[in-house]
Amino acid sequence: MKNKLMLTGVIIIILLILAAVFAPKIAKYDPTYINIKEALLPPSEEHLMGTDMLGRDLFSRMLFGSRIALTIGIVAVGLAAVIGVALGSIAGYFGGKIDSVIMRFADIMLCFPAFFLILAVIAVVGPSIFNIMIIIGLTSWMGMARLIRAEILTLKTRDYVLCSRVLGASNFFIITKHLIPNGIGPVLVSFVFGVAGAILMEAGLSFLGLGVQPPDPSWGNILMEGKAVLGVGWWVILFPGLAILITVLAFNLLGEGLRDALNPRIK
Amino acid sequence: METCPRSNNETCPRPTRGDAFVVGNIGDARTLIPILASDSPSSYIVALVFSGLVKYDTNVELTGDLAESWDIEDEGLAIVFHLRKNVRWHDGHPFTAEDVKFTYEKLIDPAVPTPYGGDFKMIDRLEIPDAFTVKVIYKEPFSPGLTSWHMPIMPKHLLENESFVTTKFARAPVGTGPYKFKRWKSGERIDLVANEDYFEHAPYIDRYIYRVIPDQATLFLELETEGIDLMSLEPIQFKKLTDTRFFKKRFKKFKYPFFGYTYMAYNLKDEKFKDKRVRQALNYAVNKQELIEGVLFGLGRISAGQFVPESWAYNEDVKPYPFDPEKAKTVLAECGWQDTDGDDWIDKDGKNFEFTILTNQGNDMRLKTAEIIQRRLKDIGIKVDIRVLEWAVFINEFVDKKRFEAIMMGWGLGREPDCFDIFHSSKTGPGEFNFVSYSNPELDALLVAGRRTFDKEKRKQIYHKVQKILYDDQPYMFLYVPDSLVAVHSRFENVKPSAIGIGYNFIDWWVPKAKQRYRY
Amino acid sequence: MIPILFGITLISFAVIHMAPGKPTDLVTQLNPKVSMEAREKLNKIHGLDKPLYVQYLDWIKKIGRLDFGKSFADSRPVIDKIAERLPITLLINVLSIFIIFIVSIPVGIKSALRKGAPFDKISTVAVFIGFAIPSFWLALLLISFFGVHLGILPVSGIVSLDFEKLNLLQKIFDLSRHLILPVFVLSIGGIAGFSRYMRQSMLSVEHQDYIRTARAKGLPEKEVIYRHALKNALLPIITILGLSIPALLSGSVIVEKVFSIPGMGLLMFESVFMRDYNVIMGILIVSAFLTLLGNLLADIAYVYADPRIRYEK
Amino acid sequence: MLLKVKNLTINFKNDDGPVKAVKGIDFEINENEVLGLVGESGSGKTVTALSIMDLLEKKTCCVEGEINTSFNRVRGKNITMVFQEPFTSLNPVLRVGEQVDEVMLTHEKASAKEARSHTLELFRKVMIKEPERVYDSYPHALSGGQRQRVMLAMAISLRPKLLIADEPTTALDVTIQKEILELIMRLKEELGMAVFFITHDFDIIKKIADRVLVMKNGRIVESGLRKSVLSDPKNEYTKKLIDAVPSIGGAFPGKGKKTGEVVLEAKDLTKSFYLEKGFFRKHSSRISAVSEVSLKIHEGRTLGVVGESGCGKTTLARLLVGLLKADKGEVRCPEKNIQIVFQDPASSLDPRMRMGDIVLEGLTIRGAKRREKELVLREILFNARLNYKDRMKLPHEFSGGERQRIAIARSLAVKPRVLILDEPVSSLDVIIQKEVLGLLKDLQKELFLTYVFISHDLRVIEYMSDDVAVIENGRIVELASREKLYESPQHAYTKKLLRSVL
Repeated sequence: MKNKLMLTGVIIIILLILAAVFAPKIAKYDPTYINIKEALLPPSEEHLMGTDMLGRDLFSRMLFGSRIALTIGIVAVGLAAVIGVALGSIAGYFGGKIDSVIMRFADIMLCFPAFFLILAVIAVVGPSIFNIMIIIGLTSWMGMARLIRAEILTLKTRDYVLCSRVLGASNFFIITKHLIPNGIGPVLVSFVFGVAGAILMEAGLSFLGLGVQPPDPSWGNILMEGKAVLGVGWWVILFPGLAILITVLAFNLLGEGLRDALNPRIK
Repeated sequence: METCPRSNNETCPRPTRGDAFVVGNIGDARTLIPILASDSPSSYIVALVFSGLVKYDTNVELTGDLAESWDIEDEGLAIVFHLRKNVRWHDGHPFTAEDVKFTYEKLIDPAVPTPYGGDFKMIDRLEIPDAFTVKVIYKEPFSPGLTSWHMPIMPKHLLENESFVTTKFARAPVGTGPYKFKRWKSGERIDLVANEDYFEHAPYIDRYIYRVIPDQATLFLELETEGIDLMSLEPIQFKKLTDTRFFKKRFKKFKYPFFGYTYMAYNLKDEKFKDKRVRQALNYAVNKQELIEGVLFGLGRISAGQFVPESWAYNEDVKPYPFDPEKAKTVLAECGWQDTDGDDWIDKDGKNFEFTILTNQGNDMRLKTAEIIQRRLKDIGIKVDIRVLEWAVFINEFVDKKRFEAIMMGWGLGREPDCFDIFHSSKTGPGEFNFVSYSNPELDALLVAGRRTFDKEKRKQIYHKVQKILYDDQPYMFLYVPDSLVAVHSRFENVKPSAIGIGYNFIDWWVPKAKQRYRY
Repeated sequence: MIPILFGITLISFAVIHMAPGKPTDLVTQLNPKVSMEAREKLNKIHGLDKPLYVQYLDWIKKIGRLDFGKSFADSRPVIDKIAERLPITLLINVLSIFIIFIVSIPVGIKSALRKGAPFDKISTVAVFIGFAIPSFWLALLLISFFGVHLGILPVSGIVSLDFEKLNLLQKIFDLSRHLILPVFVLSIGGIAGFSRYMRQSMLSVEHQDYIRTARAKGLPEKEVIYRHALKNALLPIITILGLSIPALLSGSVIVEKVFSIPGMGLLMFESVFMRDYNVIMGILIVSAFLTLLGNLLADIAYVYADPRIRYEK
Repeated sequence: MLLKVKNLTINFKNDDGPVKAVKGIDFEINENEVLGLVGESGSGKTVTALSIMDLLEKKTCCVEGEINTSFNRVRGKNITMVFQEPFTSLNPVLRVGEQVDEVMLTHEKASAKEARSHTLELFRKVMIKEPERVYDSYPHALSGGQRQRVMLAMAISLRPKLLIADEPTTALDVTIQKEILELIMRLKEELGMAVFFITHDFDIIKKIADRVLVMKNGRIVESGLRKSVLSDPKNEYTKKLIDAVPSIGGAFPGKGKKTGEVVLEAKDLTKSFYLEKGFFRKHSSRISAVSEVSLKIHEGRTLGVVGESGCGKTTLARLLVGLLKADKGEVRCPEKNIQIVFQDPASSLDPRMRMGDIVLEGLTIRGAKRREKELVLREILFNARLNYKDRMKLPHEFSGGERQRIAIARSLAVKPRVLILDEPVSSLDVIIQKEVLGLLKDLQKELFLTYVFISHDLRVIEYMSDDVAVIENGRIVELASREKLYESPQHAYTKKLLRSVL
């Protein structure tokens, strides 16, 4: 059952990535092409998911939206992972003052509700795809830093690490040969869950009008625009919502599967 | 005073008192001190609680409000207002000329952060010969001065010892208007009740409730479920969402002209745009009707210059350019812009004709407009980029510092046609409003004359010329005048849209007893 | 504690003061009647013409006295604005925590006990969906179904217009009708997450030696589960609950926006649009403080619940 | 006859298909006897016990065969069980007293007051000092011995007919072990119950069992009266098992006099730790782990270091190899070439590295060439009795004994002169234990190594050492040659330790 769920997640993610990569090839229409005469057409053969209030083809917009969702999710969390792993392993390995300064900083960052902090930064720098990626990255590294630090704290007392040290290994050797390969598992899991979270976050921000700005299609801002036609254009609401749901679901399934695979005890 | 809407055979039903009127809006008011209120929610409430000396009637003519009448003296150098007697503040204190003087003093007080000081700085001094006469003496004749006295008057007895930054008055105002302030639940609602002693007559509707619903879609859902009685509609809502039988039974839709227009401004310091023929050519290349269809769903008109068609200053003879891309190409070719290298973009001196339109984030209509213009200009070989900027950055970094090629914006206008600040060549300093650096001595002279002339016919002549020159010079590409769109619950009687909107006769609106929804 | 509080103020301040524009820009807008001079005047009144570190020192001194400055939008003290919005947000959040608790714990226990049974499978699927569903989308669907289509629940706000005229019972009823949807939407992610944690926690406790001991004693299954397993399984939940407060507060921005609830989240949203920096900084600090408070409460609850920690103290 | 097991078969449903844990066994337990069940880990002992208690999860295993009793089997009342791990067998969030009360409350419908006084009486019976205080304590506040007494109190609460004791002393220190065993035997006499005693340790069987069952891979390979099994084992495996048990007083050839050079010397080694304690992590207390330890080890000899858990043995080992820095004193080792082998081979091998890479890690760190590494690998694997073909396998593919040999091989690959062995066989089954110890002895001869051998087990120490140091609370209380120490111990603590050996 578990494996099937994970497989479903993987397949959905692969399809999404394909859709994102080949969006220009698959999409029949330019996602920003406005055609007022065809506004708010229900789904049909011509327009698989109908058109929005400006007559833009929703299916094309959704395809290009998947690019934005995946890019933001992966880049933002990638940035968070780089910062988190760097700071977390430094803190965990060297301990002492460095550790307490880094972890105290992470504690402080964790005190802020993420959405509030992100909104505040957006208030300052303004919303854009680039800014959203950077902001989400800069405000979500703390969990991963804590994870890798905790891993390294236990790993560095493992007998094989001690042996390695007795055999004369350098810090660099120990970190790269023993600690990171053995400690990266939880970070990987957290990365996958993080992507799901970042996609939801981006959609939420765009939905509030503080994320990706029109005419760039993001699932969140398609939904925001769809809100205005709630009564007459159900398809403008339904498809982006489903897309977000399915994407986030897929990443969560993958994350859950990875976690089980890396931690056989909870089978 | 009011006319019966029915035909003569029927007896005209008498207005009944009672019920409440619930308005929904996405923003909360910020302050109810009239001279500080610059946002529209605050202005709605202020307009109901306070009165100015003058106001507009349905013909867009100035008429008395707190002032019964006025005289222009010394060839326009002075205005003498004769105030209504027996007007009382909501707390019972009598209204006098002292209050007008107090309001004036605050308007020009450097310690008061009011945005409305400008017109009042033209005043030399203000005298009050008696309790019900106010004499305003200007430094030089200043015709927009009279209009500026629609500024709501504030009670001296409550405010003279208060700091305008900290006073409680900002959230519990006392005025002379048709509704009295009752309560303000921040972010939620503002309650007003009818002022029984209002000097025109007591309003029929007992309560006015302003609800804050910060989301346009939720607001519309509230309207659909009759949670609110009035809201401004977006073009899509007006056209598409309100077409249901359910909706039509419960609501009446109104459409009336908006006083303002949307434009694309050129930086006239930019080499490309210096030649007025180029600007005219661009005007030929853009289909304004398409913009109105696409962006406004047909709910607007083509703008033919600085004034809206309802304004007395509007010149009927100025006709918008027709959509004629061929002519645009010809004119551009005359100016030396031609595709010489076969890359589909026209060029001159080896450089392609390309520019960037800047606009602010958060205004969909402007963005869509820019997108459609982008496509039309592509057809004649001009490459346009669009950049959306956060508002403060847009204004501070680009508009104020004149770091732009073209920008997409809109002006909201008053009824006074004076546009000295926008187009006079002396107003091009940083942060001033002639940011396109437009300069035309002929127009400068007309704008000055317009300000000094009081005779309406003469002013009309002046502003007709102003409009003609502006449209010919095209410092802006004038695009469209959108319509104001509202839905009002159908139980309200006597709702009559006019050139100045629908709210002007609110005190005469009423609901038949049987249809009243709020009864306590 | 003190360095954390200090860090919170520093980050809040730093985040806000990297801005290119001035917060007063939006107040003045591009109104032809507002001169450059008037704008300078506004900046001076709000102290925005001083150097940054002076502004920070001034600001932090005031914070000590709970003075977060004035809102640029309406010149009211920020603390007043937050104080009138906070109770609503707290109410919704506390209700959500309550709902999360009473739903997710039984669900988690039941699916752990019946691992692999239909209930477990259905709840697992529900949990995954609940975890992935965008709250704003769910809110829209619920509003249009219950509010517009069926017309049985209000669309927005927290009380009816005539709330004041109702008696106590009616007031409670009216408030509940308004709160059902927002609280549900705010809770959904938490319910999903906590059901999962509870299930996992219960499963891992199930295999502990002391559970075997309890069974070996011949205790009835119910007592094994509710007396021995549950207490231990709840321990990690307490910690996670403390950590989930920032997530709940984050969620209230969207929920309050969609349902037009005048709480702190909505205030944050509005302030962001208006660049009302003092309010933004105030909310950042208050929310961080709430998080700290939540963590502290969770720690205290943990100490109370886990004798091992009590002993060390 | 009290209990009769007939053709008991137990299958576990695993992801990779069913696993047979118990393959059709028959035995019986008579009234008032002690039946010992011996076997190595994984032989199916515990599963058998749990199936008698009916504690196996129905979902994951399938029990076939008959278990008949002469009485009405009521779990917790007339048939009870004591488990191996006293540290995890009590619920950490309930008071100890309450947990014992439950037995009475469940089976006798007694009032809380009655239950409490009954529990206090039980506590006295199992010789718990300060029963009132213990009653109100939480498990973590009790020592391992106390907890095991509490478990016993729980088990005898309602005078059971049969007590199943599953390795009840294995996790305890030797001195405590003996007390608990004696307690069980006394209770058995007092209450007239039968005891089904499960252990891996033939020494215990020798001491307490009336009859013995020997189990291997889910089958009973031998059964009979204690004496006959011990003195005349029929089965090969039983023989091996009995042989493998180290015993005190064996005659081991000594290495004669201390003649070689001193290869490792410690002077006045002292080390303390600061423990962070309490909710706000402010109060720290200083714990002295090793104080003023001085040692001298001559080339080619083995120094045994013996002590109970927490006495500072491990700290001493780490100080000697330089993993910890001493607060005071110094370690002198002329050639700076000391290696260490740890107790748990599962944790001392990086789970993601291949066996060959693990063994060669020291050379990799030293930057050795591939050819050189290849040569050393063949040689060292041969020495450590490991198969060269297995060099690409991952640690989890090896058995416990093999893993420990890999760990030893890794240390030897860098050609050390001194090897610190920190409980190298404690986690291994006896037969494997013997093999590894034999390997270590052979290696010592072949490679002329010097050992510091650390263990809690006096029997193993005697088998391995030339000289023995006894440690109590971080201090060496007695240091003497093996013969002298075992024959005429001087210090009271040494005597106590020796007495507790069964």
